[in-house]
Amino acid sequence: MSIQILSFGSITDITGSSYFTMPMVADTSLLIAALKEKFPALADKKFILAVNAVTVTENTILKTGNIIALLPPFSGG
Amino acid sequence: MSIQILSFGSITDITGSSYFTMPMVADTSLLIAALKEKFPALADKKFILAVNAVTVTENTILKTGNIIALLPPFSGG
Amino acid sequence: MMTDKKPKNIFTQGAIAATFIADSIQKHSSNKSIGAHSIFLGQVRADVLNDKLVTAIEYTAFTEMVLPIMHTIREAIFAKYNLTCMHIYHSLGKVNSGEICLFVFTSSAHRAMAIDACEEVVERIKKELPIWGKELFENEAYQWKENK
Amino acid sequence: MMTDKKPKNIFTQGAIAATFIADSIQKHSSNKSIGAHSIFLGQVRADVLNDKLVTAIEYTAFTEMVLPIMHTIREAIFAKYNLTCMHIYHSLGKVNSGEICLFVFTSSAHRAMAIDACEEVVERIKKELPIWGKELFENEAYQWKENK
Repeated sequence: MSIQILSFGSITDITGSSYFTMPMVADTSLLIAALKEKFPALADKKFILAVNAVTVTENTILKTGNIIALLPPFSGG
Repeated sequence: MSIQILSFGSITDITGSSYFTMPMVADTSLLIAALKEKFPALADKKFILAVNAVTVTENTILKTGNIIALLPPFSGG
Repeated sequence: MMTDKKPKNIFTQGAIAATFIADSIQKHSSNKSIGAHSIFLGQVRADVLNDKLVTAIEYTAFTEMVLPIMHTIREAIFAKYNLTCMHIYHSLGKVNSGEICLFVFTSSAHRAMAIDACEEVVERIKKELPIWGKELFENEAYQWKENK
Repeated sequence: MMTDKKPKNIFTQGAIAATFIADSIQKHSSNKSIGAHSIFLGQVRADVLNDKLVTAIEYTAFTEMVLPIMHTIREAIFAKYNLTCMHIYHSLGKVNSGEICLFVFTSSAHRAMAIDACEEVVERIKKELPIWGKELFENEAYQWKENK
């Protein structure tokens, strides 16, 4: 089982791709830890997570089919 | 000797003309009194005076050649 | 900071065309230090006053007094805000309902300056400039406009 | 009060043309209850960053997330301000320096509502929408933009 990840903005410079998969884990805290292990440069980056296009600020249980987005600070306008 | 008067906006409805003359008087208070005597409807109107295109808020001595403007509340924009 | 030393004319005969506004915006594309534009447009409303419909506003002004006051406002705004430029146009004569009678345009590197300056200029124009609007109804009748 | 129930698209490919802005203004002449328009335009600055000149910004967005958030902002603004209408356009892709990348347009009967709503929408767009700008330099190099 795997989980789909979208990355945006400066995060794509670190992940190398705007779409990839990671092995399924129980919650977003575990996912962040796994991402930082895979991409050490993420440790210095400021970013938030969205689960199915909705921002999550606390640790959140992951379900099959969830799409996770890695969002660096916004700079529109 | 006479003094030139310009009237604007709704004041012209009372004075009938946007330019006319009044007999010279010593100051703006006397001029306002003379205008209200000539045009009784001015008594109910809110307006300010400008002497040579500069607003005066206090009684002001009139000099030969002064042009007086009667300015009702502004409504530009 | 660009500021002029002699009073600029702000008056335009009749309505201000949308194409004129577009040209004015387009001209600023050559100034590459601008990051933000704030624009205010006044449009003549077809208000119903005592059952009568306003079809147009006819503007008159004491021009010789407006231009020095506008110059003072302009200097004060440039002193207070870090603007790249500011343009002001006000109609004289008849402007039909639905048409534009006031165009205020401020530009700056960052948004706060342009937005705050534009708002302040609009307030000062309405409060300080000796300009009068005569609301014309369908049938020859009229009423002198009063600013809120 | 006009408000839509389904999220509207706000994105436009590349720069926003001055003629598009003019058309948008012109269309409002038929709404004769409007007395005031407030417009904000974001323009790409040719900033110099570490001795390199920004020639363009390339915008990307998480569209599926932007549109519902923008819808929520729109509903909140219509609930808070008595607006006649509101239009928002944001560029995606490359916008050269000097070109327009954001167009926010609010209209109301009286000026305070249009002005305050426009300012609030601009702040919320910059803060809440998942959109990113990549500042492109003359030589292939780039830097990710950061909002102030």
